[in-house]
Amino acid sequence: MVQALNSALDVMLARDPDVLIFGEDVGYFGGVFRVTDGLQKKHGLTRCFDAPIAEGGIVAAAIGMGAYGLRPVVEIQFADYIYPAYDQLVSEAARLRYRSAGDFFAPLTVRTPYGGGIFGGQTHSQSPEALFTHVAGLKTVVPSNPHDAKGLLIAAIEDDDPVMFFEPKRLYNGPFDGWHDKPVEPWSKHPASDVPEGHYVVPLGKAAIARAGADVTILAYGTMVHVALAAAAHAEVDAEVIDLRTLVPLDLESIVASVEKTGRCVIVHEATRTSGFGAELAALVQEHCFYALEAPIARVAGWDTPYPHAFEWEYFPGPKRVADALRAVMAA
Amino acid sequence: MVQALNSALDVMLARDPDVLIFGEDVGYFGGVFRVTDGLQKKHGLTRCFDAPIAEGGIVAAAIGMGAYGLRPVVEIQFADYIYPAYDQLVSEAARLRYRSAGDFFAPLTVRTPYGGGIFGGQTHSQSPEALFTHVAGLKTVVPSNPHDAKGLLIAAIEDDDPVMFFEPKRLYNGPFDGWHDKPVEPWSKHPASDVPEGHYVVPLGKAAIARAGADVTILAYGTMVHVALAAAAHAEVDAEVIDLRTLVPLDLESIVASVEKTGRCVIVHEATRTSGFGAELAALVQEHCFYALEAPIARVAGWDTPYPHAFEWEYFPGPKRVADALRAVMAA
Amino acid sequence: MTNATKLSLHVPAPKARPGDPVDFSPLTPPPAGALGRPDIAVHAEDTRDHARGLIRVLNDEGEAVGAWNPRLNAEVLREGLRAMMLTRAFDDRMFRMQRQGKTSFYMKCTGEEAVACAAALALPRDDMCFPTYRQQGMLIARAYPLVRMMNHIYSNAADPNRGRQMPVHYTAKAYGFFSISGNLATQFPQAVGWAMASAYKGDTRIATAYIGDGSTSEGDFHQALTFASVYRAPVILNIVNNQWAISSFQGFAGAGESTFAARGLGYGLPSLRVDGNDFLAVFAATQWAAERARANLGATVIEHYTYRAAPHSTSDDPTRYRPAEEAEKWPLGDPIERLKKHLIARGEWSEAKHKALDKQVVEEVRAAGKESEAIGTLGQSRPSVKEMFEDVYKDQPWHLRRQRQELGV
Amino acid sequence: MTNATKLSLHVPAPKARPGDPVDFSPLTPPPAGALGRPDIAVHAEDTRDHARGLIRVLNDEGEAVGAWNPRLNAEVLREGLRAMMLTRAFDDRMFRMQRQGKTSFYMKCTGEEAVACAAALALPRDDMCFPTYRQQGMLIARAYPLVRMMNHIYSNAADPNRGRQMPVHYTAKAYGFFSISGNLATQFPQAVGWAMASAYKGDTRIATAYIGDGSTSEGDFHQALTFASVYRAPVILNIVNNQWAISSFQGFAGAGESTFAARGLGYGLPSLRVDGNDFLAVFAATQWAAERARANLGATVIEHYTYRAAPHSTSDDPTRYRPAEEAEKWPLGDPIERLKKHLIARGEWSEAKHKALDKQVVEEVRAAGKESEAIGTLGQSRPSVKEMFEDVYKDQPWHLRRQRQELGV
Ligand SMILES: Cc1ncc(C[n+]2csc(CCOP(=O)(O)OP(=O)(O)O)c2C)c(N)n1
Ligand SMILES: Cc1ncc(C[n+]2csc(CCOP(=O)(O)OP(=O)(O)O)c2C)c(N)n1
Ligand SMILES: [Mg+2]
Ligand SMILES: [Mg+2]
Repeated sequence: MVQALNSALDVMLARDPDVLIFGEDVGYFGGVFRVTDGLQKKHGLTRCFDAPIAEGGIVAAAIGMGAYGLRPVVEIQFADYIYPAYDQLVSEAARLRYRSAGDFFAPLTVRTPYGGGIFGGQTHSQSPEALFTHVAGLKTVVPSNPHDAKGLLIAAIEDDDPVMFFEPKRLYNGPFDGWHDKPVEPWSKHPASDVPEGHYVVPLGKAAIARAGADVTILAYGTMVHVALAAAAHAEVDAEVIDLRTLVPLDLESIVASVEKTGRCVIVHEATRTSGFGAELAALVQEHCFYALEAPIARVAGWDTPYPHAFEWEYFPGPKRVADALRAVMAA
Repeated sequence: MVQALNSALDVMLARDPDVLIFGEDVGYFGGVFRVTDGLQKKHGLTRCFDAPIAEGGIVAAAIGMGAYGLRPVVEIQFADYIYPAYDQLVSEAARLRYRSAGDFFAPLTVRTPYGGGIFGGQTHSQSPEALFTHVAGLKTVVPSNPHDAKGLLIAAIEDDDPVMFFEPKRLYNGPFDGWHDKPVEPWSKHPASDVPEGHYVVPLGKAAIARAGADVTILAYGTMVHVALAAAAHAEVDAEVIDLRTLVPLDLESIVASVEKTGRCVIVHEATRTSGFGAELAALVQEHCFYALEAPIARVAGWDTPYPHAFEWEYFPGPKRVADALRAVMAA
Repeated sequence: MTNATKLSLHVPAPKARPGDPVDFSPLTPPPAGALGRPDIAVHAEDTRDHARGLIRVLNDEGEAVGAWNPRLNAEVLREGLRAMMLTRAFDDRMFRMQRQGKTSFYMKCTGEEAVACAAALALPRDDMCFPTYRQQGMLIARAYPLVRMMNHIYSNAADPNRGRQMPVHYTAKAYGFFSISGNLATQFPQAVGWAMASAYKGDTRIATAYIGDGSTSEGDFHQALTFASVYRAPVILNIVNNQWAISSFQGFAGAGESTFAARGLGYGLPSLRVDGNDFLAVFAATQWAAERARANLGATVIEHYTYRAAPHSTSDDPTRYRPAEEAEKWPLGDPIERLKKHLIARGEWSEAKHKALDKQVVEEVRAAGKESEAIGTLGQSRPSVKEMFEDVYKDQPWHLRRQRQELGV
Repeated sequence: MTNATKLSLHVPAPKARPGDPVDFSPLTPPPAGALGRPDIAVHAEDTRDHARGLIRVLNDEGEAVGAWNPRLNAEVLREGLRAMMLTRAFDDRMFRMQRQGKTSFYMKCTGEEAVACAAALALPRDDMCFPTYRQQGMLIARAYPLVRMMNHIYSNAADPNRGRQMPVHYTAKAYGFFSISGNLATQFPQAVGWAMASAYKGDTRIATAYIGDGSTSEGDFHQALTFASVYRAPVILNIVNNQWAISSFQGFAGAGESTFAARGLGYGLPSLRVDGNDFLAVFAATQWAAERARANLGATVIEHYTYRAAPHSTSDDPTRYRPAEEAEKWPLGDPIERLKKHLIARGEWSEAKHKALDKQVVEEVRAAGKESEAIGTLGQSRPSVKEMFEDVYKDQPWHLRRQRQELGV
């Protein structure tokens, strides 16, 4: 996935002189997760460069650049460190077009690795996506595989609205399905690791069916798509797994079609449960599929605690917990 | 309500030398909404004082003071300006006790006026409470009347956890029910304006039944409690109106008891709809009351746009919109 | 630690509160013309005196003196005078209109007109200014239609902001005027980003940003200076020190022990402190900073030392927290009076002409007012309610379309 | 704007990247003892030379010279030497343990030991330090049990943090050591708040805060200095300039055109720049700043000029972005070697004693290691899983109780 993201950036730097990249350690070094590796060397010092450790300043500068006419792509080193930029994102990036009636807008893309599973403890594991889905004016994207990651990132950069692009860091180097004590598979063995060269787009706002099924719908995104698949296999349930890909704007149509068909729904995310994006999904599903539902919608999520270092795998909503929920929903 | 809040602060300054108040313009001037009026004069320059315009610094200083052993109460002038303090609240105040295993904690109270209806446009009208309910470690409180405001604020100050205290600014001077073209009633005519002198507590985590009813449950907080009551009257529906008072920790028991009884539920808030706290409420209600529900849970909320100056009353989820939802839910 | 001093918390307080006598004597302004005008390639450290002193061009006699005299022709000065007078007349009318209930809110810049008007004339309008709500003078100096400003203030059917913003949050890209944010200080680092973009593209345009004294305390201020320093951004970073932030005097922004301009030195940014009520000084400093920026020498910090003679906004009553007579006693005088005196001293103006111009600008504002009010004041007319759902995104997503339908518009 | 200069974006770069020759000659350190020691009531402006120069006590011969010589007795110096050596030994072992998979993460402070160890001995432990992850020397100098540090690093059953934090995020209230945050810079303004609280209560205790060079770019840095200035908070604001922030050299924090210490002057805060590898200089500067704070004179900014000889963390490989030989060529030398030389020059130490001590500290660390590893390394033992749900709030609310039950613990 790292290579796919790198390729998306490479393609866009080559295609569009108005695209530039900056962030902490992304320049000479190529980023702590190596996503921008080689880009400074290839495209030049002013196309991909380091920034002061000031997430608010990074986003603010990107807004100014966007207002000038550029398409800045910034990296926030960990999603856990996005909060100092929260004001610039919520009050400024999200509202500029609206408040100026289109006189100004800022088409920035904010890339940031999120999620746990790397022993990062509470400050290198968070999934703050719901804090952005509540904000009108922002789009929120979460890829789950290399193919989508590249196509969605290109779509995000070309989009004229500010896009929050959450990269599941646990998927950077392989399709992790939550069985943490099994050996890690590399992406190369996964079909979605087939990443076309050059420019292509996976459109924002369109979900994908990661697995077709008849009995229950699982709504997931990012790392949890793989966990959902593993859980369905583990529970031996014929689940339809929907990979949302974009949270805002949401592909509600695909969700409703699936739940109308299955009559059951399990929602999975790694973020803390209360007021997580799963709440919005549950609210929407009951609103739109009330008469089709045969069981309460279940949410499997991170607990309402910080992400603890030593209890990472008890915190992580792994395949066993998801499988339990599937069984419970099927039994209801 | 302003006087009730002022009285809570006055009582606590007098009772506890470790309570102090600071924030923008709260000192000599007494705050832009007059909530701290007279407190500096009465209790002294170091008990209630002005702060630099730096919401992050204000909260950070309060955390440090809390760690020392004080009980700081800070004011963020408008909830719209809380985002510069978001990192200090989310990453620091909320986590200090957890990360230090109780070695340190910061019992601060953050007071902030929220909500629209005063022609404040997008930067003086927001309801960001859901952005805090997603954060483990914070408590979130929203009073709806003077009696509760005083008792809850005292409870918040005495609480050993950080508490977000959202004050519905449209209720500061009267029980506004959303009929914006009718004359404004003063609090003095309202039963809940009877505020005892001295110290008393309304416990955190306990909802109140604002109106008992049989046909449908309305979940609301802050200004929307009054709107819900007006809407029920307008729609001539025998609604049970639950005033949540505390969003986290939530009084789920009262909610479930009511919905189990009525079989119908309408949720009302002023915040933008997507990922608002209504989503969490809807998710919980369908989870816990699935088999009792006779209709989809409806949400009436602010639209997914910024709060616009000229369309304030089209944005505001007023009694007509709530009444429509009540009728729809009753008809379903 | 036996017998140690008991610590005590210092809470700053202004010299005078309502009822106290006003005494500005410790602020006796330094003489005009005293400070040199350094080369634009100056090292930050060598602007130390400029950051702690006060650059002044107009002396008490109304003469322009010293190295900072921008030697402007009378035409430009009269244009500046007119812009300041028009701004004041505009402010007066709109303040009254708010009092009459014709709009919800207004903010004046009385006493601070030189800060915005001089900069507006010193810079071409293809540079981009990132203003606060107190730089309306910039739009007016550049002949932005008053009617359009009013249409915005009234949120009427012709409001360029489509009824979405509170009054005084103008946006005017074609006039080099960035959309004003209600969130203090956020524009400061954005301006640096705009300037970085211009440099990145090999452009020649620069950015200029404004922030109030109180707002310098926000983290955004620091991030702006840091980025400006690191990337040598072609930007002018203006701090408008009008002594007050609503009810909080500048001591709560840390002005007690230093100057705001001096902050810039620590970032290696040449920094100037300017008599903000001296049109010529503001013009000259802006020109100097713009030259630096355009020569790829990077950013300059300018503190404009002035006084907020007006209430903070129509929601404010300053007599509750400061002596009413402070404004009159302000030692740097009134920017309009000072420029008028200078023009008269140069033989380029007269009391009679001034009076006539005063009448003319009031009339101009009144005419614009009538035109705008004919379209409608707040609540009388407004853009289509549909506009509430537009421009949230470039294209309206399905959920907003559905919400619009739900509202029935 | 015809024929105007085309702007260009300046992106700073360090002098040398891997493969380039290392040349620190422009950094030739000023002689020890050159700067005066001002009265603690000094005005910020009069510390200008201290903020731009470098306070040094130990000269090349190992003698303590000049006004800043703290004239410490040999006992204290040997204690400091031991603390630094023990810190280094501790770092070495824990780094190795991480490499052996016994924990997930570790961070060394090699080359920077004087910064924390000198301060730990210069201040009583009832003052409160708000550290970063690179002040482990402070705990070690105050004889915090190494076993307990290790238990935390291993997240084992005896972890004082209850398995909740990544390694090196110590908390030790009883040792005047605030809970370390993984979020950079947040502790800086918190320390100011703690100091304000102490002043508010008429206490005599002061606060001390640490921040890295890179982290000074955060808004929190500025807010800390602003609050410290406004309220004259009794706090020492330490900037540890170790030249690097992961792969970013200090130029990305704006160090190119000024010093970090000089930032303080703009806030009216007396500011010192100190040879951070000179134990005596760090001690003396800390003492001076503490005296000021305790005398109600407010905050001091201290920049500790040093070099991060180690990788940023166990996740980092500095040879990818800087020449490997930079550390050896660092002109301010090694803090342990320099203090050793001084003690020997004073006749208070010897090579033999040093060797013995070296062995002793390694042994001490090894013994602690064995003890801690017996309790368990990462994954071998850990606190009860119940602990995941504790301390989120003081009392566990119903929803966490239910979640705990759902997990079955
Ligand atoms: C982030 C933020 N915090 C608080 C406010 C509320 N507020 C509006 S204006 C103001 C005072 C600003 O003072 P200053 O920066 O000196 O500008 P001036 O009004 O004097 O021009 C405050 C506190 C705001 N708009 N934004
Ligand atoms: C708010 C925030 N942003 C980014 C990071 C990631 N990060 C961890 S350490 C570090 C470098 C810090 O450098 P510096 O402040 O110089 O301290 P040093 O490591 O050199 O001691 C970064 C960017 C973080 N922990 N917190
Ligand atoms: Mg001001
Ligand atoms: Mg560093």
